[in-house]
Order: sequence, then structure tokens, then C-alpha cells
Amino acid sequence: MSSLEVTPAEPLSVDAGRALVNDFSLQVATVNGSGSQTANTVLMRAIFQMGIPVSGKNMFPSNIAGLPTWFTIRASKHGYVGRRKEIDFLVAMNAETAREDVMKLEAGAAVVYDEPLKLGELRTDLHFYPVPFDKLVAPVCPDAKLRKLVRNMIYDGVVAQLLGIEMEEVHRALVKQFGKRKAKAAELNWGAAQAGFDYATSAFTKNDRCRVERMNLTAGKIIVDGNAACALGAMFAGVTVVAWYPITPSSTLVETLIGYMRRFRVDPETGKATYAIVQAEDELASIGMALGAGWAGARSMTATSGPGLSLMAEFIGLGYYADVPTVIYDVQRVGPSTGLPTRTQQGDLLSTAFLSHGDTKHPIFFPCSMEECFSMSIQAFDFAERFQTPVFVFTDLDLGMNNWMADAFVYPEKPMNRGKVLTAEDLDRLGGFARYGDVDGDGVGYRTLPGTNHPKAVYFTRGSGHNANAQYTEREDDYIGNMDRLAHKFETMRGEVPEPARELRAGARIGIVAIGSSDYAARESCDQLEAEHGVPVDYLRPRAFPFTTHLAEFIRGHDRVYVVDQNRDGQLLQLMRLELEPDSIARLRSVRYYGGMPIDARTITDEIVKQEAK
Amino acid sequence: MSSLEVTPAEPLSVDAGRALVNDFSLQVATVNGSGSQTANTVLMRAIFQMGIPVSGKNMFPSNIAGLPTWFTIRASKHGYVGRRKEIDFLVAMNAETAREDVMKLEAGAAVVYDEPLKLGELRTDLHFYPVPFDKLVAPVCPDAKLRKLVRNMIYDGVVAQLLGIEMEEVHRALVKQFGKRKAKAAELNWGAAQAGFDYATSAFTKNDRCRVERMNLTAGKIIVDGNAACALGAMFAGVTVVAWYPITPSSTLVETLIGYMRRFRVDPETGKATYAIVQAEDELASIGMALGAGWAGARSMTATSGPGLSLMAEFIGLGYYADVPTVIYDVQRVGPSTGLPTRTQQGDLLSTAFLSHGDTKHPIFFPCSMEECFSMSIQAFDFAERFQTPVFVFTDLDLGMNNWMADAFVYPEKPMNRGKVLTAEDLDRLGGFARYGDVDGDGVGYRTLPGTNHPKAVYFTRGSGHNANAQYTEREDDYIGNMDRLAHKFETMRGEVPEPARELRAGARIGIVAIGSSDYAARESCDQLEAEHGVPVDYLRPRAFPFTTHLAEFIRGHDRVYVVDQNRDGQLLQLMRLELEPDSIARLRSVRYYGGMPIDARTITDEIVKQEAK
Amino acid sequence: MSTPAAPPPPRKTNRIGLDVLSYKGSKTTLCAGCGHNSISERVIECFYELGVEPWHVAKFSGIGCSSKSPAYFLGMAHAFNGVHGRMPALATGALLANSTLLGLGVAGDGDAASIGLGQFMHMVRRNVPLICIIEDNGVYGLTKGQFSATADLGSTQKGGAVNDLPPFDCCALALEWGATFVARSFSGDKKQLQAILKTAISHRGLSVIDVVSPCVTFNDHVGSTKSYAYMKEHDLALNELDYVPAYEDIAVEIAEGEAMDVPLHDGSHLRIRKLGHDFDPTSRLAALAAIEEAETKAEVLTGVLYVNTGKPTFLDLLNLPPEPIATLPESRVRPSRAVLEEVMEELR
Amino acid sequence: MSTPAAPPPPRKTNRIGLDVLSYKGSKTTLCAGCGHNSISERVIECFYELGVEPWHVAKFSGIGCSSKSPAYFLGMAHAFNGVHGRMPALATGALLANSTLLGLGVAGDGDAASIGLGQFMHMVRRNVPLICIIEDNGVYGLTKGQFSATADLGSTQKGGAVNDLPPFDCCALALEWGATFVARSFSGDKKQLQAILKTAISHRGLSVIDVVSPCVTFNDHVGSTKSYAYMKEHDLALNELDYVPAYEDIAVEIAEGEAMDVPLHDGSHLRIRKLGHDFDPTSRLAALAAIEEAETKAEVLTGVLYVNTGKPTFLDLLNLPPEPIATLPESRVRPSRAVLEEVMEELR
Ligand SMILES: Cc1ncc(C[n+]2csc(CCOP(=O)(O)OP(=O)(O)O)c2C)c(N)n1
Ligand SMILES: Cc1ncc(C[n+]2csc(CCOP(=O)(O)OP(=O)(O)O)c2C)c(N)n1
Ligand code: SF4
Ligand code: SF4
Ligand SMILES: [Mg+2]
Ligand SMILES: [Mg+2]
Repeated sequence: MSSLEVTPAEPLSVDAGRALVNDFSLQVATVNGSGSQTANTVLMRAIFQMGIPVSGKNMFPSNIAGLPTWFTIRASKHGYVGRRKEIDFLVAMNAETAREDVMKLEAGAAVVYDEPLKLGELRTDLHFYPVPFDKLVAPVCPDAKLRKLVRNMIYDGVVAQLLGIEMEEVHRALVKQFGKRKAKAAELNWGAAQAGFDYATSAFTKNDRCRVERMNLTAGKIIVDGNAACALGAMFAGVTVVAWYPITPSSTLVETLIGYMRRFRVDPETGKATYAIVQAEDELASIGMALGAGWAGARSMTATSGPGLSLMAEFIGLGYYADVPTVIYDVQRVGPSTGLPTRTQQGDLLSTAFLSHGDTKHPIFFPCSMEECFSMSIQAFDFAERFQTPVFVFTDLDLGMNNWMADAFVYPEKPMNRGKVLTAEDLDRLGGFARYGDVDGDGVGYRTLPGTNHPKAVYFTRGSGHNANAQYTEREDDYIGNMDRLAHKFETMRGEVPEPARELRAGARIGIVAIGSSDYAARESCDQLEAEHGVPVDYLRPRAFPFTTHLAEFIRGHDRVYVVDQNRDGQLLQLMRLELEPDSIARLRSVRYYGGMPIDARTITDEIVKQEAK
Repeated sequence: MSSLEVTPAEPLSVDAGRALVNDFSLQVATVNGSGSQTANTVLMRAIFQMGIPVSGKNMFPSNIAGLPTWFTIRASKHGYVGRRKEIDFLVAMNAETAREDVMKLEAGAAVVYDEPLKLGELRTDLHFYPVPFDKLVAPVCPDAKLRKLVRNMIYDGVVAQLLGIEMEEVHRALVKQFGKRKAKAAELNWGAAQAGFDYATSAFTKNDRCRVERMNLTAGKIIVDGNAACALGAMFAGVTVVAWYPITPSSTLVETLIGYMRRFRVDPETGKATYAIVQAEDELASIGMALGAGWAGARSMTATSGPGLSLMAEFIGLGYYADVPTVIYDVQRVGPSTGLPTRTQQGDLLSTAFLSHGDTKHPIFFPCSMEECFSMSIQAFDFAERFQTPVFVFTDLDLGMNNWMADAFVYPEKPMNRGKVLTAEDLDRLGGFARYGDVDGDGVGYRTLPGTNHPKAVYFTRGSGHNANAQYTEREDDYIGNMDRLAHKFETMRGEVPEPARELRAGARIGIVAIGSSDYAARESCDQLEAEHGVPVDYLRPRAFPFTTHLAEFIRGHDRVYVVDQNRDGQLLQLMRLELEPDSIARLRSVRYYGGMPIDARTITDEIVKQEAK
Repeated sequence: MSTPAAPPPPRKTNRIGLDVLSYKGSKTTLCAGCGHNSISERVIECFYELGVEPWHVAKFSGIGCSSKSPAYFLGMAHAFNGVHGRMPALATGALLANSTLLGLGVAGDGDAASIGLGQFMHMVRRNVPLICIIEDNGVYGLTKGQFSATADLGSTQKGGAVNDLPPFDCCALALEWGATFVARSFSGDKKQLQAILKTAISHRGLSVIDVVSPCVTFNDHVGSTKSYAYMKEHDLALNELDYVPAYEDIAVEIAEGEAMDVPLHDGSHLRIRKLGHDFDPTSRLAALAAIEEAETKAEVLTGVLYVNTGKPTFLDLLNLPPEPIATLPESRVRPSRAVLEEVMEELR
Repeated sequence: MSTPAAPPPPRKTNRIGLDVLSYKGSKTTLCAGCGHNSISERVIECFYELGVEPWHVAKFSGIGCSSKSPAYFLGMAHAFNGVHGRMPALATGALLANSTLLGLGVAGDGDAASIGLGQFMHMVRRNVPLICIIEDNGVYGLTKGQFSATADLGSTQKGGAVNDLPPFDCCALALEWGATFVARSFSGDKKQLQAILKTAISHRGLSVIDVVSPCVTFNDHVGSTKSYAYMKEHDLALNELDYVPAYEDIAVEIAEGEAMDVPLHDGSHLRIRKLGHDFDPTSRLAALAAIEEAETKAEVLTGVLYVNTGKPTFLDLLNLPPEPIATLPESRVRPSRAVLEEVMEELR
């Protein structure tokens, strides 16, 4: 890590001419709770509205106010929206971290900073733009109490001027952000932005390399976070019972869902809700309610993060063993234990795949994008009812809480698949049913829903030994029969989980495998490897566990396959080891990053280059 | 499974001359809660006292009274004390199961039964000995209320007569069983046993094959169950804080411990206890108390079974991440969920090795015998403090609740290893310490105990991000540094866990790997394979996870290695897959049994023969 | 869905044409004489007598001898036997999904007062519309006789160990924190338990019924305070109860002050006649005081302790429609294309 | 072990020669104005003033803004910041291991009344000798303002949502089920909170102190019942408290009936002067009634609600020796060879 010492730096000798047009990272360093969120979002949206692909990542501490926070906007004409480690343009608003932030920059970067911080003295190889925020804010915001907030909008104006962001777009973004009801606030902020713009115009000569130029790559696109995308997916999946317990970074998934459900899922005629959302007393209760509801025929769900999953272990085993559907979102954060609650990781794979004592295995979906957060949510609810089992949807803090550009979501074409449910009419016809009988050979029995108006509809669900007729048993053959059915069901799932995504290049001898939020970095790394090293690389992204046969095929088709893991123990690779032939295992190489930031392409590229060199 | 139909059987044509001397299985089928436990134990002990190796296995339902129960005594001159599937001698006392029990027998077996059951009509290929229990019990037990209990002792006498068990040994066992305080009960029962013996003498001509003959193979040996052995181990390990929650089959581990601690761990001078045992409100509390105590410097423990482990997941992650020692016994039963609480399995391996979200890995000890339950308990407490982490000791219902013969336990030679603990004097000398610093290069930091009378002794333990000085941090480098230390600590453990046990045979090309209670069956299977098929087989039994380097060496040294698992998913094999080279993985074959009974040698042998034939 | 014809009435049948057999479950595997078995019998009788369609009942339980008992009554009802102590969560979830179910939960004292105390209290707080029977024997039956958290101070284990921690009183907890019908009974008191169960069936809201239910195997000895003998000595009935179903007339008018008629949700009535104690079952504080007083006198107060028919249930608070949300048609749970477009526009 | 010399007193020091700095923790990262910070300050003052050796204190907490606060006081004390809601188990285990520690637990209302309600109640039942401070703001601060289970009925969230479930009152729970010192205070009431904290430090048994501690970020708005403004309006002090440490004389004799002197375990005294209410803090029922009454009047009763200095603690019940069992020498925790031989003989 960087040192805080002022080290003698090379004088500014970079080629200021090699402009970074629509291809840079801008970071705003502030303090959380200081209200910079709005200013940052407006900045990002303004660039987005100019047709330039962007992403916004918020790195915030596990506390509520007063500690350092960094918001990073990446603009990329290539559409790379994953993290980029290097910062080209810094807005240094936080006195506490300003020196370290500046010292970390690579030569040639630009720094907008609050004048009193005197950062310009620190290095000679950067472009500095000091701004007297306090002086500027006073005239545009007469109410001293509001100044702390409005102050932030000034840097929007400054940055807009320096980067060439059109002020009309800043205005549009601002109006959108504040909404109609807060028109006065919008106006106040607009004044501040203009003040910043004007100041920059008069005070600075642009000499850094970052610029934006209008493009046409964002038309029709949306900006959203993964938690909202999952919430929308769940709503359009027709979820009816949601039980949850707050935990970062999953809380906003349900909170956003609550907002949407209140708007769109209250029956306009009767005024009655078509859903129930319950903040439970803990995760043991939330998963219990979700399972109770799933058992009773509801599309049910819960959302949590690592510690919550650990608490759910016992109940999940019941869900597995008694064939009860529900959907569990895990918005992963850095573990173990409380870990780093506001940092991202893919660390719950191995413990979740086999969550709960005894022989258990669970399907996990791995959406990688906003579009998939939406569409795979819908698939997950179908899948849970199709297979009558708890289904996990794994995202992480990076996907869940950061701002991502996406195509508008596609309305589900297929009707809901409610799985094998027998109605009273079916029972009349059949005269009865064996709850855990494998009539169709797919390991999935037919169920009835409590409330079905038929005496034959009833069966007894239990987590203790049961036979095909759902009767209590301790018999060896019954037990084995049922466990074999469950194992077989898992194999059936293998054929019905979403297929992996693939990107193949001519002549590739090596491959990359990654899941979920690693996708952005992995794909960018493929480009880097080809562009910078002339190495074509194939890419496969499993979208679910159990893995489909494509994975093994892919590996067999390559000399070496680099498995990207955002965790210490290479958990994706470990899971693959459990399923692959030894010959394929021998081809696997591990690329791991587990520092809590979203993984970036350079880390993958460097690691692969290093290992390839061996 | 057997059918209840009376099928025409071959007439009894077996060679009654080929006697099964000291080599048979005797099963008593009764009803639980009927008080047959004493009679069964006396029978087993009497054989044991005649110098013949025995084991006693109780197969009982998950209920308290009134359901079928089977107690199986295996006598084996070869010292095989694992399960044997075939029953040579049945005592059929339970009307409900008697027909099925009899139909399951192989031709030539013997059946003592309650006369009114009329079992003799069922088959012609068995030796039947009908006994009029009610008639016999009345004269020896005038009190009608006691007859239900005393009745059982009659079959002890009958069996003694038929098998040639010396009645003096029956008497000795009976006196031992009832103890001095119940001399009257002993006398009553002795009368019943004699009545049985006399009846058999007068009524039967011995024509079955089972017999005992005095040997000298049990001198100095003990009979004990694994829960008691673990309890004794914990007591001699110097455990001070025990928190538990009742669950079959682990409850008697702590209950036995309570009994011993009351006798041997109350200070005779002060009358004060040198320990605290708390029945907690649930497993979340019991593990929490164990960790709190371990943190405060106590040798602490808890004991549970699968469902309890699942509930402990969150806290165990804290123990891992914050370096807190404790010992967790898992007496495994059949999962998932409530499963079959009174059946045995080794099904918690995979979920426990990675228990809790995030990157976690835990050491697990696998004792296989009574001696190891005792000695490895002591090792586990040392190990927990040496490595400052939760250590699991895995047994199962078969080990834990069944009766096993064993050598007398050996008093621990080494003093307790309390690990790296700094005293006030150390702190005076050192001037301070970095709790999570890796001074010795083994990944284990020095700790202090709360209560140490020194201002510098304090440090802050937390499950959130911490640096080497135990301070809160969200820094990438701190986080990675600490996680790498934990990973390194795990690698250090690999070199210090108990080494595997090995049994090698000349010329063996194939090997068997098994753990814990599979040991008995696995070793017997090695003998069977050599004796019956002329195939020499090497055997390796890892005694802990992480596996030591011996495992990989062993596998590399064999063409094929059969991994024995008492679970559906081959969890031991899976764990091995995660650690081995592809070349070694390719040599692995799976032998699985998961019906809930203890695995038996024949199952392993048959499966290996089948796979070898391919 | 059509109601299929009920099987031809072989013998005596109830209002809806079902015989009592239709309300039985599979053969009990509990010990002969276990209090839990008596409770099962009362459940069978009550549902039979009231003529409830069993397949509209959903039974929930945790783990324990008690929690097994739903297998031994109402075999024609749906059932979910979950994990130890977590019956409340399962039941809550299921009732959210389908508010038309008649929910019946069974918990042991280990379930309710030890491992599941938190869930129990939060269910109470929510006033989930459920009949919650606590089969209270003061021990863990299924794990062979350890004390539970309802074991009385000073009561002894079979082996002689003395309980030195005070008990949780599930009735006190329930009525203090939100349950709307709270009663205690004794598995041996057929008449009282019947009246209470029937009232619970008619009540809309959470009914907590703590039934002292002796464990003959592990807690029926001298020194136990949950034994048959102890209960015979110390059971103090607070009131005399008459349940009058909706389809019967309340025949006798009662004089003011003598008894109290509580009209229940479904038109039935509970008639409470005071016995000795001057006690108002609509006052939470009065009930708490009565429990406390009885405790100091080593009496076990049975009868109806509290009833409140006016409080909204958890389902009311959630503004649920009358029909089950679980099975609403796609058209009512998947918003339209227009909605998606509206949201997309907001995000653009 | 020798007591090492304390650092040279730079400024004012207490009885044991430590300055107030020795009682501080690291810089708070809670919001400016958070009630939790005031509580930390009171803890610092009380331990400083009483001259407790901080390194004999063990701090325990769960997860939340509140549970972070142990990092911000008594930096020279041992600490274990565990998992959400499970402070009681950790503290209980540690105190079993070492009964000489002065245990101080901090819980949020989320910790104590939601996820950890079961553990809280069971700790109460055991009367674990611990000072348990509940930093009660009616919301989940750290997860950004959801209602907790102590949020009052009808209070509103910042976004406007109304809480429609009744609150758990941790004081009522504590005193009803076994805690031996129960008090409520307000983070803004310096004098009262100090007297209560000091009493808790001297008390032998479980002290439950529910401190209303406004969350300025998420629960300090109009409509909140845990805001500074609301507390200023509705705080009703039950009694006036004076804590007299053991090393000071109780100067003024008091007239019968006017006040009550409670002698504490370590020789200190708590002097309780009634305010208005005629209320006896040794009666559990009186306290419950007072709480209930205050609730109906929308008053928040603060002060000492219950005190019982005679009840054995959990450690007493376990018959523990005076020294920590954790560090007994091997000779006292590993029985002799003769014992092993005795047991082996029994098993032969
Ligand atoms: C998580 C978990 N812990 C422990 C157990 C073991 N167990 C089964 S039943 C039971 C307690 C039974 O007591 P209670 O609830 O009072 O029911 P009873 O048998 O007395 O009717 C326990 C602890 C379990 N099944 N699950
Ligand atoms: C098992 C688990 N679930 C959820 C969380 C998320 N979480 C962190 S703090 C908190 C609640 C905090 O509320 P409270 O205890 O009242 O403390 P406050 O922040 O209000 O002081 C929650 C739910 C967690 N850390 N662990
Ligand atoms: S053990 Fe006790 S509770 Fe369980 S069935 Fe027997 S009598 Fe009933
Ligand atoms: S969010 Fe609330 S509870 Fe948390 S620190 Fe801020 S004011 Fe305190
Ligand atoms: Mg019980
Ligand atoms: Mg709070």
C-alpha cells in the first residue's frame, strides 16, 4: 500500500497530448453522511446521458457518518464497466485521506481539491485544480445549514467544465435526481454547479488528459443497482411472501422491493396487497417464514448476506430434505464472520453449496449483470417451484449496491412455471398421490397445496425420515430411496439450470472461467490479453451450480483454464474440482483476489501473464 | 428388504457340525423401554468375561418406549468388533417384528422366541427354541409389576445354556451391572437367569452352530461407549467449561461427563467445583458460551450432532476469524435435517470443513476407537489452544452410543499444552504484544487472557476486520494479511495433526482409505479381501483434516484407492479431491454406504470386488 | 374447486358428515400414559364436534415428543413438522401465504421456552392467527428427561438433580406481549381443555394454550411439579368454561356479574364463570397478578387467563386480501408490461 | 502476578492513580450527537471515578452501532465484540471461565429484543453477574433505520412508515424473569445514568440498564418516540438516585420512609429517593405495574425499577471457586492416575 510520506516525485513529464477521451476513472473522495451521493450520481448520469458507458462504484465504510468514502466513476468508450484500479481524475474533498489519496495516484493524474488542503504541494507530477469551495458556496446558498450539502454540487460544475461534460446534461440529471417534488432543492444545487463551472472556466487552464465527448452508446439504457434489479425481478416473478432481516449489503434489495410492491402490487380495486413482506426478528425466522410460505404454495423469498446464511443453515437443510421451494438471495460481502460488511467478495460458494449438515447440495444461480439480476430472478422462482427446493441467487456488494448501466429489462415472455401441483380435480381423477414418488423420473414429486379443497390433498411434511408417501419411516430402504431421489433431482437440475455464457476467440488455447460480478473484469482481461499480449483467450461463465456439461467440455478444449475467484480459497475452483475429471482438474489454474474491492481486469491479466510465463 | 410372506423354505440341511465357535452375531429383538438393556449388557459382558472379543450395538427408534429395538452382540475370536450384517442367533421377543426378523435370517440360524409367537411355523431351515417366558417368570418373580423387566433375564439364561456361556460369568456380570446398592434386584434377576438356564437344559437339544469357548483375549480390557470415552478424555484433558444442548446421540457424552466431573473434579478440600457445565437454551448459546470461555482462557467444549452444528455455523466463523479456541464434538447421526436421529452416518464432513460463510476451514479429528476417543480428546484440547481455533472431534452414533471393547486408557504422559499465552511477567519483559502478529512463522499469534493483571494485557477481539494489533480495520492489506495468516496457520496444522494410521501388506496394489468408525469394517474387509480373494490391500486411516502428506503419498503408491464413506455423497472422497493432485484423484474409487446402520466389512468387500472386476 | 363427496357415514357423523375416525391420526408412538396423547384426543374431539373440515387445517410443530403428536391427530389435515423451536416461523409464513388456513401449532416446552423462546415471543408480538398448544411437561421428553426452561424452581429430575433456575411461564409471556387468547389447562382435565380448544378454534388471533402434560417416563415422579399427582393436588381452576358454538342457541341467559359471555369471531360464544377468584379475563395485568399470586402459593392456575377479541391480527396489519395470496393468478401478481416500461423510464 | 507500576500520573488521577485518559477508548466513529456516545462518556466517568482497574473489566457486545461503542470506552479493558444478538452467550462463557472479571455487556435493541431476545431472556433467567447496557434507540442504526422490536406502537420511521407492532420492554422482561438490578435511563440524563451505572458496577448479579439513546441519523425526527425531543417531554423520573461508594461515609442519615438505602455487594450504597410515585423498587409486580401505567400515559419511566441484592448469581449456583477456573493448574483439573485406574476398573 501507499505510504503517507511525501516522496520526491518526478516532475510532470507526461504527454498531456495523449488524451483519455471517454476512457478514464474519476474518483470523488469524501466523508460518508456528507450528502455527496447526489452530486456523484448527477455527475455519473450526466456522462451517461452524453452517450458514454459509465459505472459508479461507492466504496464506503461500515459506519453511518463521518468516515472516508470514495465514489468512482468509470467512463469507458469500450463499454468496460468493471472496476479499474488506476484513478485518472481525483476530486479530493476529505481532509483525512486527501494526502494518501493523492500519493496513490499515478503520474499524470488530475486532482480537484478543496483549496485549504494545500494538496498541490505534495507532488509535481500531477495536475492540480484547487477550488475554494467555502468561498464559492456562500453566495449561491444563503442558508448556512444547507451549505454542507450544496457544496458538493460545486465540484460537479468544476468537473463538468474540466472534462467537457455538457451543463445541460448536468441540469437534466439534477432535475431527474431531485424529482419534481424537490424542485427548489434542485434549483439551489443547480446554482452551485454553475458556480463551480464558472469558477473553473475563469481559474483553470485545462492541462490534464481526461475528456468526454458525446457518443451514442447508451441510448435506451438504464442505470440501476443489482439490488433494485433483483427486486424488480422478484416482483415480476410474482413473489408473494418476503421475509427478511436487515443486513448490509442486502437490505436495499428488500427495501427497494417494498417500494415497488407498494406502487405496483396493491390491487387498485380492493386496495388490498397481493403480497406480504415481513421484517422478521432474525434470519432463522426469515428463512422459516419463507419456507413456510413456499410450502403453502407462495412464491417466497428472503435476502441476506453471509452471516444470515450461516444462521439459516439448519432450516435450509429442512428445505432440501423436505422438498420445499423458496428463493434465497445472498448479496455477498467480505467474510468470515462480520468481516468487512461494506466490501465485496464471492466467499460463500463452498459453504452454501453444501449448506447444512448431512448430505445436502443446493442449486445456486450466478447473475453477472443487471439484466441477469432481473431475468435470473424470474428463472430462480420458476426453478424453485419446478424443483421444489431452496434456490440461491448469489450476487455481491459490487453488483448489488453499485450503479450499473444496462439494457432495459425484457418483460418475461414465458408464463410462470408453478411446478408440479395437483389440484382438487387432479386428485379426483387420480384418487390420491405419493408426495415423494418419482413419477416422471426427474426426481421431483407432485405436491398439493394446503388449502386445496380435497380430503386427499393432505400429506405430512417433515424433516425426519419419510417414505414416498410422506409417512414417517426409519427404514433403511425408504431412507436410501428418498436420498437417491434427491441426488437424482440434483442431476436433473444440471440439465435445466441456465446455460453458461461463452465468448470464444479463434485459436485460443487457454480459457478463463469466472462467475457473477467477475464477468466485467474477466471479459476486459480477455481483451487485454489479446490486445497487449497477442494471446487469444476463450471465456466461459457458468451461470449456475450445478455446473452443466459445457463446463467440462470447455476445459477439455483448452490447455489451461484460469478460474477467477473473488475469495481467498479459490472456492469456484474448488467446486469445479469436485465435479470434474482429473484430466480436466489438471488444467485448472487459479486467479484469486480477495481484498474486498471489486476485482479488476488488470489483476486478472497480470496474474495470467505471470502464470503463463512459468 | 425381506418380505413378510411365508415362503416355502428349504428344509434344514445345513451342516450343524461346522460350529461357529466364538464367531457369531446374536441379536435380541425387543421393544424399547421394556428394560431389556440390562439383560443384553449382562449377556455381552458374560461373553466378554470369558475372554472373547465382543461388541454390542443397539439399534433403537427415535422414540422413548414401545417401538422395536434390536441389540446385536457380535462375538469374534478374531477381534472383529465392527458390525456384521448376518444374524446367527436371534432372540425374538417383539411380537411386532418377530415375523420379519425371522424371515430375514439366513438358513441355519437359531431362534429363541416367546412361545406364543409361534415362530417355529415360519421356516424349516432354522433352529427354533420356543420359551414360555410368562410361565417361567411367574414363579421367580412374585411381584407381577416387576415381571415385565425380569422376564428379559430369562433369555440370558436360555442363551447361556445354548451357547455354553458360563453361568458364573453371567452372575458376575449381573452383580456388576446392578451394583452393590441394587443387590436385591440382582438376586431377583439371577433367579430368572437360572430359570431360563434350567428350562433350556431340560427342554432343548442343542442343534444350532453357535457356541462360545473360553479364550484369553480380553484380559485387562474394558467395555465402554464412545461418548463415555470422549467424556473421560475431556475430563483428563482438564476441560473446565462445558456448554451443551441435549441432542441424540451426543447427550450422553455430556451427561456421562457430568457424572464423572461430580465425582472427580470437585475439590475435596474446598468442596468447590473446578468446572462449570451449563445446559444452554440452544446450540447458538452453547457454542457462544464455549467460545466466550475459550477466549477467557478456559479449556471449553460443547457436544452436539448435525442440527446443532448447523445452528453453530455463524459463531464457528467468529471462532475461526478471531482465533478463539474451543472443542466441538459432533456425534454424527443421519441427516439431512432431523433425518434419522437414532441412526449412524458420517455425513457432516463437507459442511463442517467449510462451516460458516466466507473463507473458512476447520480442523477435524477422527477418532476410530474407544482408545482414540479418549486420547484424541486430550489431543484436541491441546490442539485448540495450540492453534487458537475451534477444533472438531467427529464421532458418530455407532462409536458414541454402542458398546465397544478397548484397552484400558493410557494416562496422558505429556502435560497440557496451553498454547501461546503471555503472562503479566512476559508483558513486563516485552512491553506489549501484537495479538495477531505471526512472530513464530506458524500463523499463530500470542494471546493474553482477560484477567491478566497487567494494563498491557488487553486487546480487542472482534469478528470484523482487524489488523495484527487487533485494531479495527477495513484496509485491504490488513485484511489480506490476516486472512493469509489464517491460511498459513491451517497449513501449519497439517504438520501437527495426528498422523494417519496405516496397515500395509506385502504386494498390495490397491488401498483403502477410511476414517472413524469405518475402521473396524475396513480392516476386516482387508482381511476378507486377502483371505477370500487373495488380494492384499493396504489401508490408511487419516486421523484428522487437514490431511497430512502421508495421504497423498499413500495414494500415489497404489493403483486404485477405495475411499470408504458412510454418507451418500462420498464426502471423505470429496474432501480428498480438494486437496490432491489430479493424478492422485484419478486413482480414487468410492465405496459408500448410507443406510443408517454401521457399515460392515462385507459391504466394503463386495463393493471392492465388484469394482475390481470391472 | 369442487368439494368431493365425503365417504359414506359409517357410524355417527358430525355436522359436515364426517365420522370421528376422519379426525384421528396415525397410531401414537408416544409412551402409554403420556399427557400429550390426551391432548391429541381432545383435539380430535373438538374438531370433530365442531365439524371443521380437517383439510383446511394446517398443523405445525417443532421437534420433540410433543411435536410428533400432530401425526397422531387430524390425519386428514396438512402438516409441517419442522425443526426444533421454529414452529412459529413456519406457521407464520404459511399463514401469510394462505390466510384461509386454520393454523394449529404444537410446541414442546423445549421448543417454546428454550431454543424457540425468541420466535415464540415474536409470534406473540405479531398476534399471528394461530392456535398454539404448548404441551408442557417441564422436561425434554424426546432427549430423555433433561430440565426444560419451564421446570419449576426446586422441582427434581428423575435422577434427583434439583432445578435451581426459575421457570418461564408461557402464559404470562403470551398475554403480556400480545397474544389475544391465553389459557392454561391440564392434559387430564377433559372438560376444561375441550372448552379452551374450541374457543381457540373460533378465536381470530393468536391463542396460546399452555397445557401441563405429564411425561410419564421422565417427569412423573415425586418431586416433579408436572406430574399427574402434583397436578391433581395443585390444579386451581380459575373459571368454569362453556363453549357455545355458533350453530347452537345460547340457551340460558345469565345474570349480570355471575358469568361473562365472550362473543367470538365466528359467532360462537365462550361463557366464563368465575370460580372463587374475582378475576377479569380481559385485563392483562389482572391475569399477570393472578399468575404471580398462584405461583407463590404453589398453585397451578388453569382456565382462561386472557381474552381479547378486538385486536387486529398480523394478517390484518398486512392488509391481505381474503383469498390466499399464494395462489393468486399470474395476472394479479405479475405487473403488466406497462409497469416495467414505466420503471425502465425512471431508470433511464 | 505482580501489578506493574501504573503510568506516572500526568494530571488528576483517581483512587488507583489512573487519569481519566486511561478510561477512554479509541475515537468514536459513531455519528456526532448519537446517544450511544453519551453513554460511553458516562461509562468512562463512572469507572474512572470508582477507580476500577480497567484491565479487570471484560467488555462484550453484539453487532450494531451500539455494539461498536465498547471500542470507544475503557480502551484498557479486554473486549469481545461478537456476533449480532449473541453477547449474552459470550459473556456467560467468559464469566464462567473467570468469575473474577467485571463483565460489562453492551447490546443494541436489535441485539437484545430482536435476534437475541432468546439469549437475553435466558441470561436474565440465569442472573449472570454482568452489567448489561441496552443502548435503546428503537431502530437498527447500523443497517440504516429499520424499526427494531422496541420501537413504540405508532412511532414513525424517517420515511413515514408507522410501526404497528407493540414494543418489547426490556426492563419489564428483565425484572419479571430474573435480573436483580433493573433500571431505565436516558442517554441525556447524566446524573441519573451515572448513579445507575455505578450501582451496577457494585451490584452482584445481572444489571439490566435500558438506556434510551437517540439515533440522530435515523430516529430523532418528529414522530419518533426515542428522539431527544420526545424524551425531554416524556421522561418521567421515578426516583432520585445517589450512589455512595464504599470508601465514602454515608453522610446524612435519612428519615424513615423518605428514602431507601440499598447496601450493595461491595459495601457501597444506593440511596433511592421517591419522586411522586409511591413505588417500592424491591417489588417486581409494583415495577411492572408502574411501567404499564406509564406506558398508557405515554410516559417513559426512568430510574431504578427493581433491585434485589440477595439472590444467588449463576456463578453461585454452579458452586465455582473464588479463583478463575480457566487458569487452575493442571494438578487441579487433570485427575490423577489413580482416578483413571478406578474408572478403568469399573469398566472392566
Ligand atoms: C437443533 C436441535 N437441537 C436439539 C435437538 C434435540 N431435541 C429433540 S427434541 C428436544 C427437546 C424436546 O423437548 P420438548 O420441546 O419439551 O418436547 P417433549 O419431548 O418434552 O414433548 C431436543 C433438545 C434437535 N432436534 N434439534
Ligand atoms: C446475523 C446478522 N444479521 C444481520 C446483521 C446486520 N446488522 C448489523 S447491526 C444490525 C442491527 C443494529 O441494530 P441495533 O442492535 O439496535 O443497534 P444500533 O445500530 O441501533 O445501535 C443488523 C441487523 C448482522 N450483522 N448479523
Ligand atoms: S418420553 Fe415423556 S413426553 Fe415423551 S412420549 Fe414418553 S411420556 Fe410423553
Ligand atoms: S446511525 Fe444512529 S445509532 Fe448509529 S451512530 Fe448514527 S446516530 Fe448513532
Ligand atoms: Mg417437554
Ligand atoms: Mg438500535
